[in-house]
Amino acid sequence: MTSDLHKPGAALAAGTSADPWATPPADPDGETYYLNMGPQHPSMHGVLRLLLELRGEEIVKCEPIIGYAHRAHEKMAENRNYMMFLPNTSRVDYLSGMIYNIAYCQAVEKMLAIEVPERAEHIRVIVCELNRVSSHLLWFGTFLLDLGGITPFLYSFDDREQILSILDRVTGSRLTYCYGRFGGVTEDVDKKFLDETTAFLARLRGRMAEYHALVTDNVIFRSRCEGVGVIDRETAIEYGVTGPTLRAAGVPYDVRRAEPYGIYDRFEFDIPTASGADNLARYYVRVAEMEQSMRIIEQAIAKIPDGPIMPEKALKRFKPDVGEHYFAVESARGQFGIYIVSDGSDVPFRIKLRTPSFSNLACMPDVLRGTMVADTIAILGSIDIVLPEVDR
Amino acid sequence: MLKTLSDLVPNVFLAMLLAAAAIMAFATVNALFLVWLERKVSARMQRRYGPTVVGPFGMFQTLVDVVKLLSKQLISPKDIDKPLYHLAPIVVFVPVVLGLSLFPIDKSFALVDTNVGLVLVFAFAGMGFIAIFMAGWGSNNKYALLGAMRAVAQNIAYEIPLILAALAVTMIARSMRIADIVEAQGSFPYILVQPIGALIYYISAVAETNRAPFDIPEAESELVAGFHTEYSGMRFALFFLAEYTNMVIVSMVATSLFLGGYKGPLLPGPVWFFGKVYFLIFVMLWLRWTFPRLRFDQLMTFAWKVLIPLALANLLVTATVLKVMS
Amino acid sequence: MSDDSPQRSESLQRLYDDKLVVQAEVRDHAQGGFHESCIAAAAALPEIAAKLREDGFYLEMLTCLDRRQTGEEMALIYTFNRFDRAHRLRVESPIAAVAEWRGPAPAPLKGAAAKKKAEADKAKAEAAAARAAAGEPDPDPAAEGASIASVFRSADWYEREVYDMYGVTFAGHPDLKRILLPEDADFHALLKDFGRIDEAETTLDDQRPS
Amino acid sequence: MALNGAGKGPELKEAAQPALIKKAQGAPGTLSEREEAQLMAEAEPFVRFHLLEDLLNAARANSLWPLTFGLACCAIEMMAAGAAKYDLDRFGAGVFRPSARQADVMIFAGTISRKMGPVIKALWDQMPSPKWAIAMGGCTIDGGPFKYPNQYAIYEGADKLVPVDVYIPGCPPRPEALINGILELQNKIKAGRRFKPSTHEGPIPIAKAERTNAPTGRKVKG
Repeated sequence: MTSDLHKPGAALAAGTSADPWATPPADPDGETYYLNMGPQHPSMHGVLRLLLELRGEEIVKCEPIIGYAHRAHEKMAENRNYMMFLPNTSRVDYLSGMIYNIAYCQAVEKMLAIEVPERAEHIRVIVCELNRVSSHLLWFGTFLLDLGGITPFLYSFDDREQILSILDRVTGSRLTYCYGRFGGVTEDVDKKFLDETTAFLARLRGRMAEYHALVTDNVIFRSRCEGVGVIDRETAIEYGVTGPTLRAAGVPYDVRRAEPYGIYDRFEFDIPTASGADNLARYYVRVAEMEQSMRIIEQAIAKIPDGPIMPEKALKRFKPDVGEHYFAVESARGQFGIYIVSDGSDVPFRIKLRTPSFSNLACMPDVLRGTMVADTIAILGSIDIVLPEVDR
Repeated sequence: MLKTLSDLVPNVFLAMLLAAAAIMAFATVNALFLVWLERKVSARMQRRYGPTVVGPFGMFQTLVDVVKLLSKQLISPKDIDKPLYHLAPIVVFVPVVLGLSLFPIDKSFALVDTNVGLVLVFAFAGMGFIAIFMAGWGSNNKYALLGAMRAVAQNIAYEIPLILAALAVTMIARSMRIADIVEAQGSFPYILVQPIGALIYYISAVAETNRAPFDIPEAESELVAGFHTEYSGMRFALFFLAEYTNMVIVSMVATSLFLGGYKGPLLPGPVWFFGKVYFLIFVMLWLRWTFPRLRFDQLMTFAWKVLIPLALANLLVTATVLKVMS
Repeated sequence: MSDDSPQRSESLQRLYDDKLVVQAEVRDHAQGGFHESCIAAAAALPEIAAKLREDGFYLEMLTCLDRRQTGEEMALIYTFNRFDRAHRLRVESPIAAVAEWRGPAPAPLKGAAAKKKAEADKAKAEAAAARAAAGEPDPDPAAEGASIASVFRSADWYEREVYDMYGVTFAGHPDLKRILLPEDADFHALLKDFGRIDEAETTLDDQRPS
Repeated sequence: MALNGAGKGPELKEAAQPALIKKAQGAPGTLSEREEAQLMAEAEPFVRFHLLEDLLNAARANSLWPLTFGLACCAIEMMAAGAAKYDLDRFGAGVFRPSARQADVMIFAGTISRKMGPVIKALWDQMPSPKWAIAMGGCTIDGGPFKYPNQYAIYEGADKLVPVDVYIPGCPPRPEALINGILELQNKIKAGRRFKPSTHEGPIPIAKAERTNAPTGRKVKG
């Protein structure tokens, strides 16, 4: 059961794993061949590896091979106390790190029944939704990059930088935020933050019109997206697909509505859905979601009260009661669930991270069958996966 | 009267040597300039600056890149098809250089002048894809092979509308000598007579040069680097050089056939000629940095079901009109 | 097990009536995030999953708990949920220990904690005895899980992950192999006696910046 | 380094480097002056083509094409560094090549898992020399936030797999830091694989950049 592989350098000395390029034997008829896509491939979103069996350019079989970004988050959680796991959370999914970070705080707060001050709740909503917008913007760019359009990628990064610098001022980091604390947030926001956010929303609205002109109405873009990569409701249930990918199949499932957490039940927002279940539908849903996030941010800014951002008594060391808790939030990619089991000590007995990309990626073998190589990239781009989140 | 190099230089070998030197110099300098231009133009379209550090406005950036590529290790992967792999970068470069020599840059000067100039240009252009297929096949890499297969299919498909569009022009000009075609364009360029032909030609030309949105043979996000995935150092640079020179050739053809070549008021011929050529190249860059990439089957559908019928119809209409008018 | 209020959902009641699950209880969602919970034998899982699939559930998560240190069995935790409304159903399935516990014995509890633990254990044992008396014995820990990948294809990867991390095998899985760790790894990473921090030469405190 | 006595020279030079540093700090047990001079002399190539070599090094330094290769979080910052606001292309390092055969520098952007290790070694071998490696972020320096006793999943540092030229701390490092790292690497290349004291004014040194970006009166709570 045990191995010395965990000793530093042992695996290296042993020559590490089996042949990393081992592919199955060729088809005896010579009709199909295997193509090893990844782990280093410009469109594999990091380190995904797809083992494709191709006939010409048509995919006969596809096997995603994951684990190249496995970083032992869950093992680390069992080895350190609740507070010390906090920095890990935003590194699970670095694109919506804030949402994950806050979600973990909220899960632990639920366990300990901690009241969060109103102001902190509003700040959390604002930063989480900003993070969602930035994640969708990055998706927008990389999706177009996968389709071969390079300029939209740089445009969206330009806008994303605005969000990052807004969040950077308050949280101190650009990507891997550790802003949440059990009971509140680390840092209060000032008027400048709110003003900058309002200004950014106005700017982004103007920019969205530009994006629509550049991308949405583009003939080539539409022909690459329409009817490609259909993930319908049945497939979604089969694989537990959530998030924009599910909503593009016409299912209005959003954890913010289904099981409202934080103060999301106080905001007015729609759950955008589309009916096509294809790449274009997912594109529409994400773009519409950015709009809804902006609505939520505006409401939160309008309503944000004055007051403390942490409870009176700050939590240092604590031991939750024996029990188990499941806490779900809507991340930018779908339902992110944290399953915490406590054995009464200050170290979690088990933290299972139910990450949306894991399920969303699992349906690839079904969805990719019969498509072309170029579509593979497009579909993979459209479902928006983050590999370290899949591998944890 | 049109003068060629052999008219100016009596010794034929000296003329050949001079022509080769001139073309090589032009091709290299032009590629250096174009790559820099592309990086600058794309940067400006993308709210960036592009190269700024090396030289004024970063102009020596590509020169530095080439020097670096020259000094890189040349890797020959295992299990390659050696002759094909090693020959491909040279073969890809030869035809584009030959093609360059055929264009009259002024009323009175062209390096080489033949009465089948247009045919030669297309013949040379066709050779480039043999080189790409050699590279793809010889590399023993599946991405390269896929890229090569795409390149060949694409080339065959787009060469037809390209030539059909040019054919309509030769019918009007009643010559295949490029200088004659330019001269035949009198006071107005053929783009006014042949607007559809010009459009078909330009679209096909972009596809011929493997540039986005038709860059599927080297589609970066799909096939890593396509047919030149396994090429390093100067061999890779030669593919790059060929691609950019190819852009110039198709733009020169377009300029000569549709835009009146060196003709233009006030300014001297070469200025007009190169001005038009670089404008067309700029449009190519513009297209590349604006559009996403087509899918392979869409690309083929577009060629066979849209461009070729359209080009045939254009040819038919042109022929009918010419017959009626004569 | 008394059928007291709050009312079980139809789906869970059906499973309970078919004698597929025991300890079918309604939980407070606001408290623990689960709407309902039950315990089932591993072999019954495919049937349960099929029934839930008919009712419109999807497999939300599958994981495993390694409780060998305290002398208990391991357990597979399935959660099912619905898209039309939130309804998180937790199904626990006991699994026999995949290997003998090699780590240290649990630290003895002291004072209030020990008392609390003893009370909880006692209550648990009494409840189990009561259920056994009522003809509803708790399922025995199974030697291996039963794959539900034929019902929910998402289970394919989840089961591979549990196999990878805990070494629990699943009968009927189409292709049970490692998913996250390298294929030649010879350990199961999330077992509590693997890679224990207290066995390491340095402790976390040594690594903290002073 | 083809002209530089291929291979052996640089390693020796780098070996000599720590000794020099120790010497400067007055640490005991360092080399004597004579030994040091001898070592440095051995490290010198047999024949030097100064001008040509400097020219090549300058070209190499100003044309560092990174491999399109992201491992985790840092990859996003690497992308950001290449994108509109930071624009690595200014320094000639913005040409991200997808194929290892055409890349000059491998930027390790993210955690290197045990499963990824062999792949990285293969990629490194595919790159034509001269080639360089930049370890971007804590994970590639020593495991960073994922380092803990008995960590089973990752390599604690990129230098366990390939020789690293420049280390950039941060989790993830800001794009400015990556740019600074690239400039440092340029300095190293220009100086013939040896670090000269930094001469470039740089866009903004990292420390200053962080200071200007940090909110005033920031206190970390909790």
